[in-house]
Amino acid sequence: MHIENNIDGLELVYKRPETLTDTPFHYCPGCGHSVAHRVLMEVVEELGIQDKTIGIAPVGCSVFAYHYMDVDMQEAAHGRASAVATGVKRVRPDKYVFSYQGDGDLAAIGTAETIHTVNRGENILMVFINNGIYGMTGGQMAPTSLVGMKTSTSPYGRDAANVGYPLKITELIAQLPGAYYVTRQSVHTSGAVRKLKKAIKASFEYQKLNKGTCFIEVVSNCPSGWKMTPKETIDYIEQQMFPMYPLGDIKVPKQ
Amino acid sequence: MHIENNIDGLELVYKRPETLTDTPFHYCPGCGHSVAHRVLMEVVEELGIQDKTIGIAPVGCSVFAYHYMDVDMQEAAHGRASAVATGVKRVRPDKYVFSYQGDGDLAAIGTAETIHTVNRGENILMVFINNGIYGMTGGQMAPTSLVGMKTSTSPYGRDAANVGYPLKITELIAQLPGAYYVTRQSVHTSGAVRKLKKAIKASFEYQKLNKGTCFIEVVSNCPSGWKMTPKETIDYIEQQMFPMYPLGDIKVPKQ
Amino acid sequence: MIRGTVLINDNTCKGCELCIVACPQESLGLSKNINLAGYKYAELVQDNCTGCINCALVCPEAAITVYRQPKEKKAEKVTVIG
Amino acid sequence: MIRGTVLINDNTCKGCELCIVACPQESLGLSKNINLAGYKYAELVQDNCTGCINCALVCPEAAITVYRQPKEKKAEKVTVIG
Amino acid sequence: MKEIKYKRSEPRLMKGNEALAEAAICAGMDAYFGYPITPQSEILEYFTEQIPKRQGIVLQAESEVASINMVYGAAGAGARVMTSSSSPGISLMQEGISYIASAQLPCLVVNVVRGGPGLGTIQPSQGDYFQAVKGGGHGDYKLIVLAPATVQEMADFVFDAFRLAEEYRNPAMILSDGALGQMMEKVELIEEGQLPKSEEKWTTVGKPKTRQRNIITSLFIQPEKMEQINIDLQAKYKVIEENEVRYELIQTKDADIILSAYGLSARICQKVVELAREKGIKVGLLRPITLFPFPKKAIAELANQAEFFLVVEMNAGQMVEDVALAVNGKVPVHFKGRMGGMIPTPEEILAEVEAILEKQNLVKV
Amino acid sequence: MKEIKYKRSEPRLMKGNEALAEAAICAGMDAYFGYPITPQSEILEYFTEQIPKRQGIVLQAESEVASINMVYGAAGAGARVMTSSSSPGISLMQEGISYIASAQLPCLVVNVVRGGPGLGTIQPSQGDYFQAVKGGGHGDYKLIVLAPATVQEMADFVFDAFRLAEEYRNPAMILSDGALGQMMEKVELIEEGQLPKSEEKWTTVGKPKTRQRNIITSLFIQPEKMEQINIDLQAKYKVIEENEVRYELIQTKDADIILSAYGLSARICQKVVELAREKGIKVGLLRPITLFPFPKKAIAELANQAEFFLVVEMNAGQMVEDVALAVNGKVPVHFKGRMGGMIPTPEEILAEVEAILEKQNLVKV
Amino acid sequence: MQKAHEIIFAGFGGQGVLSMGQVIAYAAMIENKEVSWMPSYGPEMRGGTANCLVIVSDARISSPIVSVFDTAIVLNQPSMDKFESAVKPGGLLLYEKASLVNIPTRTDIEVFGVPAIEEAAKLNKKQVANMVMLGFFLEKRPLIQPENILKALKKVLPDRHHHLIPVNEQALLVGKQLAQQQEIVLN
Amino acid sequence: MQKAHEIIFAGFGGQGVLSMGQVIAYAAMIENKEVSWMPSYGPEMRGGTANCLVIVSDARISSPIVSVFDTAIVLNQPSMDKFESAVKPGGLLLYEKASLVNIPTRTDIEVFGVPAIEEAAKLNKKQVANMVMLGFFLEKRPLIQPENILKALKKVLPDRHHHLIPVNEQALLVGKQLAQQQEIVLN
Ligand SMILES: Cc1ncc(C[n+]2csc(CCOP(=O)(O)OP(=O)(O)O)c2C)c(N)n1
Ligand SMILES: Cc1ncc(C[n+]2csc(CCOP(=O)(O)OP(=O)(O)O)c2C)c(N)n1
Ligand code: SF4
Ligand code: SF4
Ligand code: SF4
Ligand code: SF4
Ligand code: SF4
Ligand code: SF4
Ligand SMILES: [Mg+2]
Ligand SMILES: [Mg+2]
Repeated sequence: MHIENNIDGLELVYKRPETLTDTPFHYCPGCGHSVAHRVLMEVVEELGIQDKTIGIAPVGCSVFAYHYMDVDMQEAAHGRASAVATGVKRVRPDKYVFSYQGDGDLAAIGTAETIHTVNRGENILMVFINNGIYGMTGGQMAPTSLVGMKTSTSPYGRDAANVGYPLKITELIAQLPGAYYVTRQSVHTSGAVRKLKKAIKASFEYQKLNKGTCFIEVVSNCPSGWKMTPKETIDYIEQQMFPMYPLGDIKVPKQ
Repeated sequence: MHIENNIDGLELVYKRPETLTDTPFHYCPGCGHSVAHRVLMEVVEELGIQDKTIGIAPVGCSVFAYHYMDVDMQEAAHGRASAVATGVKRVRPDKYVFSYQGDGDLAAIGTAETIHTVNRGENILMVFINNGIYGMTGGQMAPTSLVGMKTSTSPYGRDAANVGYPLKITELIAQLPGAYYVTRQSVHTSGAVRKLKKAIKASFEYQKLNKGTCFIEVVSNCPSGWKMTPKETIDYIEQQMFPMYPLGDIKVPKQ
Repeated sequence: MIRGTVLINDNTCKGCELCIVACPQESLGLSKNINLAGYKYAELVQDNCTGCINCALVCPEAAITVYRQPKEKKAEKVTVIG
Repeated sequence: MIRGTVLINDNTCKGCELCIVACPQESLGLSKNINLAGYKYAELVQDNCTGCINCALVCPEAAITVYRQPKEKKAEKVTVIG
Repeated sequence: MKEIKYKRSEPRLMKGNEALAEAAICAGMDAYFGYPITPQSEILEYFTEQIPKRQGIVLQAESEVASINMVYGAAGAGARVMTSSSSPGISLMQEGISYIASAQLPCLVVNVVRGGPGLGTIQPSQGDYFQAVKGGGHGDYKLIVLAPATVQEMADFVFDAFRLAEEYRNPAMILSDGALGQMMEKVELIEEGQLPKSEEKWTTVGKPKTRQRNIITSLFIQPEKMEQINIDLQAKYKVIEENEVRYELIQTKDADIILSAYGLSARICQKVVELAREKGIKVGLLRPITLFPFPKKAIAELANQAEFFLVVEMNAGQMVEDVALAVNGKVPVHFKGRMGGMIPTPEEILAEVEAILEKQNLVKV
Repeated sequence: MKEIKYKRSEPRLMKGNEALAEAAICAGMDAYFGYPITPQSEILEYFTEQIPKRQGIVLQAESEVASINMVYGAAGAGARVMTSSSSPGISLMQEGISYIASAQLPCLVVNVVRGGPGLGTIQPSQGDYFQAVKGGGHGDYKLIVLAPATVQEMADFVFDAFRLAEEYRNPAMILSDGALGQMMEKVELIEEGQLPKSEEKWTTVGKPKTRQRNIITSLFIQPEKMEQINIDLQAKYKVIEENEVRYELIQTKDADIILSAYGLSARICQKVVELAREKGIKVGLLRPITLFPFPKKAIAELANQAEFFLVVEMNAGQMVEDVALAVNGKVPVHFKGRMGGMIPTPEEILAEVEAILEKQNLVKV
Repeated sequence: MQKAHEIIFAGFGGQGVLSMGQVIAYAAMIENKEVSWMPSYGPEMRGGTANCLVIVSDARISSPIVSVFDTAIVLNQPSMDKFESAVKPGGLLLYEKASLVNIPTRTDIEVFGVPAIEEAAKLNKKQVANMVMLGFFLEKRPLIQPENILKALKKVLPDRHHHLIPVNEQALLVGKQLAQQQEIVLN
Repeated sequence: MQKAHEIIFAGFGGQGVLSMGQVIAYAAMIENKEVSWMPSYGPEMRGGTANCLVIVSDARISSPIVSVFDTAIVLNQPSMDKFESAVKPGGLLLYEKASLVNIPTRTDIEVFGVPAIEEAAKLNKKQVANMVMLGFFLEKRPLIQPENILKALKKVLPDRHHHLIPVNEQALLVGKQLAQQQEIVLN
């Protein structure tokens, strides 16, 4: 049975941020992309930097990020978001620049741009959505797909002997001096969302201080690609993804 | 004054390997490339695998490696030698395949191919000649150029704040499960040359056993690019390069 | 117990049920009817919401607005309003 | 002291002097004359070579052949011959 | 181009992409290297599903740049190898394709074209004609380009492409589009084992004492040498132009008006021919099957009989230039195109024909 | 195309690559992103030496792919930005160039062409004409292509390229070659501060409350939308063709024979005109300066007076197709080319002219 | 019957719209008709809707993509919003009754709401709702012989699902019967 | 004097062949002559040899690259091997005497071996050997006024080397004088 709301005497404690447009998300039900979008925009709203923020959208399911995020944005070629962000930041050093990329985009075709952008210590925030699959193109294997994971291009499960082990690119780039703050977060619980938000906020503050590259991996889901219900993806994330991609800070500013 | 040789009663203890052609090297006087070529071919000769070896030449000063190494070879596009090697090895798994690449080739434009070839654990030997500069094109800054190093594209010295710190790609790829044996050697002394030779020999033996990727960085010189005499490069290597690129094994097979 | 409630936009809700899982009070459930997008949507099924905003935080569609009875110590604001 | 000697190909030598630096015996020096490539080339300047092959190992042009007086324990072969 | 009769299997209903992949396996493909992109990911997916149960190598590369360079390596090592992608991915392969053409390596590159430029749309297009036939990469080189118009041809042309590529040591391309890749149609596949392989002497497979080392390269610093390479290439292309031209003529015998179109737009023009003739307008269709070599002679001949040509493409006008070059001013060459993933309807093309007739006051009927 | 009189500095002897780089700084370039490659590395080197002492941004990218995408980002953010490379590197940029053209971003891409295909040679060539004017990338797009023939033009065309790129929101290309890049010649540079910048409304610089957000994209999933994008692009290209054609006519007034060549080969053809006229053969030269837009009208007119055209290129015959399309069969169009880094001599071209005259039994004198 | 018949099948991914189309296409092929099957593809699938267009014809098929259809078989609201207007005048529009919020309003075409999910439930196999729709359609537009539909089913269903052929067959029959007793389904 | 004069300067990188060419080119420009300077570039420089081709002309210069030359000024053996045959009949071939193993053999051209290094040593500046060659050349082929050569030197030498202009001037003079007393340099 359905309960009627009664809000008299109550105060508003949470609402959709103004920095999100009214366009409904095109993502599949339960997709983590839109949570990441929302949290990113909540921070932009809270820091009051909407007019100073430039985002770079990838080629991936989040290719339409600019339909939802109400900030100036550029759509980058597949894998090149961090190069595009470099171009923007170098000519607009006083703006807040972030790239938003999937695992195929950032860790496969974009590997060189990713490594060198971080190695140069570009003063940008890189948001890396790791759902272990190529969502947009229909669930192919990603560099981050887990061993044994069945995808449309690893129908018998990922075979490490043939295609290698999952690429932990976040641990790799954390080694580079140009990386200032590197962390791995997720969006599968409210607690995780709170932590992600803190990480994003910190990153923009570091960017203001020209500290170098901030890199946030978000372990996310892909109900469609994983062929699961959104609820089932929560378990998969916790039991399968986290052992390979443990949450937490990987590199923190040394005081 | 010049001494006349007298070889009666003496036995031959060292000669140029048969696996090198008679073509004189085109390299500048004192260049480490040709030493690396020679040692590689000495191993091929000693293992008797000339008829089973396929080499991939890069775009770089060693672009003409196939003029000197008397084995079947392919010339790869700039940065793609490891992808070409992958193509060869996958269809000729019973052959010995090696790629030979410079730092611009392997660690700049070829970064994605380098990382993913090693991550797949391709059964090849990657020889990485790190001379900290783009030799062939006239001494431009490489990802491996040292901080403060003056090159034709860092005329005031490499400024880490602007272009980042030297990229220690060998340490990066050593983290990948696909990497089986990773070592850093040099060619600036006879002792170093002996060690390099051991490393190459071991790598081919591992390749025979399908162990995965073997990766040998050779800290080398570029008298022309460094604007030094060959003799001076020895000091530069020892005092400047080694602190950044220490010699020795970085990843060894666990027994 | 703190009193709270949620408004759920049943046009944009896609019925992913993540809010239902996230709710410590089990206040939420799925509707019988479908919305224009063809999805069953989330709705309050118990009047015991505490306004903890967990559901809103995990909602992929940003479809949930949360209200809570004021306290002495100011309610944690996840979003600055206005 | 073991006796040895070296043959240096003065056509391909580029006079980089790396062998001269590498020689523990200081047996090597640079010629007065230049070769066809326009380089002064390395040559034996003392008759005290021990055949240690250090020079040959560092020679970028693979221009050096080394001989050494046989010992009981077989000389280390860096290259299998024939 | 020689027509070969192959033994074929039972008719099946298949997607163009899957038919093409299955045909490659039947053609004895040794290796495939590719990267996902809509609307052709089914090719890679089909291989990853089938090859483990059958023969060959399939590897998902980290990018299209890696794919084409893996193809280069495998081709140099003597393998029957292919890759596939769609427009943006093919653009990334241009350097590699130029290398492969210059080093004269046989291989197959499939472009399932989508609407551009840029990221564009994933709907079918013919916007990459210039890139395919004029050389999107640097330098003077040619691909052998085959343009299928049916799922059946998606499959059959794989055989032709491998055969021609190996005969001429030249990369071949199948220039398809998103509709042909995605649609299902009836197809009768050529059965396995009908495309023999010959051991090539130039491949890098390890140098026995008995021969000189083999070198695969496209580098010739001396311009005199590099010019010779180019002269050899141009000579080869001439031979290909003499021997391998393929096209289809539909009701051109008595035609006053010649439509020219390839691939999907040719299917539609075929409908136009019917509709027009119902109206008593004598329209015929010339469908180039090989885009390089291009059917210049056939067009030049038709130029003697036709009142005008109408070239129909799903782009802003690309093949129309090659038709005009072949017609060489004898009669007008008109163009009708749709862009950005749109497909022209038979009706709008017919309307165009009639409009032109109007203008020329040649109204038939 | 409007001729603008600029204030110029003292004559200097400069390399083409350096003159071009210096001109870019004088033109108020905001940023350069590039990767070394012979024969154009001096451009990047010049910037790394000069810019720290003056204004702007210079960054050595990790590859040409990164370079062109950095250019995309900077252009989208409203900067006057350029990159440069040579043939293989330009091939790697084709995807990015297609994106930039589709998103309608102004920028300058310089191609100092070397002999291809493949790694080829580093000697001068014109083998990338097709890639530059037909679109080496995917989809229907056009670059504004300027072809300098002197070091002076290497410098001057930087101004024209930036001006046109910004006026039409379209990427511009300077199509040069290794000889023009490496040689020193006299040059009088346009002084700084003569190319104004206008704040553009469409750039991504941060969204104030007062306007909608700006989006730089080339993605339009609905084919109807993507077709509209293409229609707009084609309309823009038409305007450019009407307003911006540039070419040079040398002794064509009374010419029976028209040579057509651009860049370095045009310099050589100019010599041929002299030699021929010494022999009493009335030869003239049409030198296209803009390769897109191409001087179709001028050629069509000359076709009424000429007995034949001879197109001279340092390739296997590329621009000759555009000349033939413009001549449209009125008179024969012949071709003389050298390839792979070789440069034709005036003597061999003259010999070709005489040979053709022979054949046509039109021997003058 | 007209020369070519164009049918769009549209709904959520999970509802088996693509296989519905494939069954018809396969059956038509068995009858030596010309046939093409064209799916929607790419990101417009995000959010879960999918559709396929089947053209069955006696003559060679020119374009596999058309914008108006003789028949639309619709299994969810978004698809109805998209395709109601795309049915040719005089054409046929079938929809799954329980899956719609807004009933279609066109009067120049035949419109039927089919309780396919309800009927499938009775067969204890919700997945066969699509076959109920198909059966209904084939009764209204007898393009293909029922026996060939069954042959096609065997081709389209992966072997591991062949045990489901009987229930699919039943579902087809149910749909056929519903179509015969129109009053109960007519709006 | 003929309309155009083509000069190739060739030797090792360190020997200042490129600047030799630039001095001539700059001076010619000062005299409002048409001029082009074209260096060798790319990997053929590996091994250290370098050369540049200068064309000085009264008429506009068509190609900056030609294969035969009026004059060749050669500072090492590999360059001699490459360019001896490329001098036009009647042309001029100058070489640095101490830097060659094989003396050129052509008889249809003027050949001079110039002891430039030796003379430069006398001036205690080995680097100016190239200027000795240049002085010798300009005496044999007075293309340019000496004062303009000096103006050009100022342009070509980086400011930090301007203190070397006097010794360069001396070297030019020495070369000039050597050329006047041919017997000592003639072969
Ligand atoms: C050059 C190029 N190659 C391939 C593609 C096709 N493509 C689009 S998105 C994508 C990968 C998407 O996966 P990911 O980056 O993980 O993003 P997700 O959809 O999973 O969020 C691919 C391969 C493309 N658009 N361009
Ligand atoms: C696509 C492409 N970009 C750039 C070049 C030019 N290029 C040739 S070699 C080289 C780098 C050489 O440096 P490195 O790899 O370190 O080799 P080294 O010469 O130092 O041994 C470059 C940039 C090219 N040939 N192709
Ligand atoms: S495909 Fe996966 S990643 Fe893409 S929107 Fe759907 S659920 Fe999200
Ligand atoms: S440039 Fe440097 S790397 Fe290249 S050959 Fe000369 S010394 Fe060796
Ligand atoms: S606010 Fe908290 S208690 Fe209320 S519905 Fe949401 S999750 Fe449940
Ligand atoms: S989380 Fe949001 S979208 Fe999902 S069911 Fe709850 S309200 Fe609906
Ligand atoms: S062999 Fe040893 S001792 Fe003899 S010259 Fe060489 S380095 Fe000196
Ligand atoms: S090391 Fe070799 S090249 Fe160098 S001087 Fe000695 S012999 Fe000559
Ligand atoms: Mg992903
Ligand atoms: Mg290097």
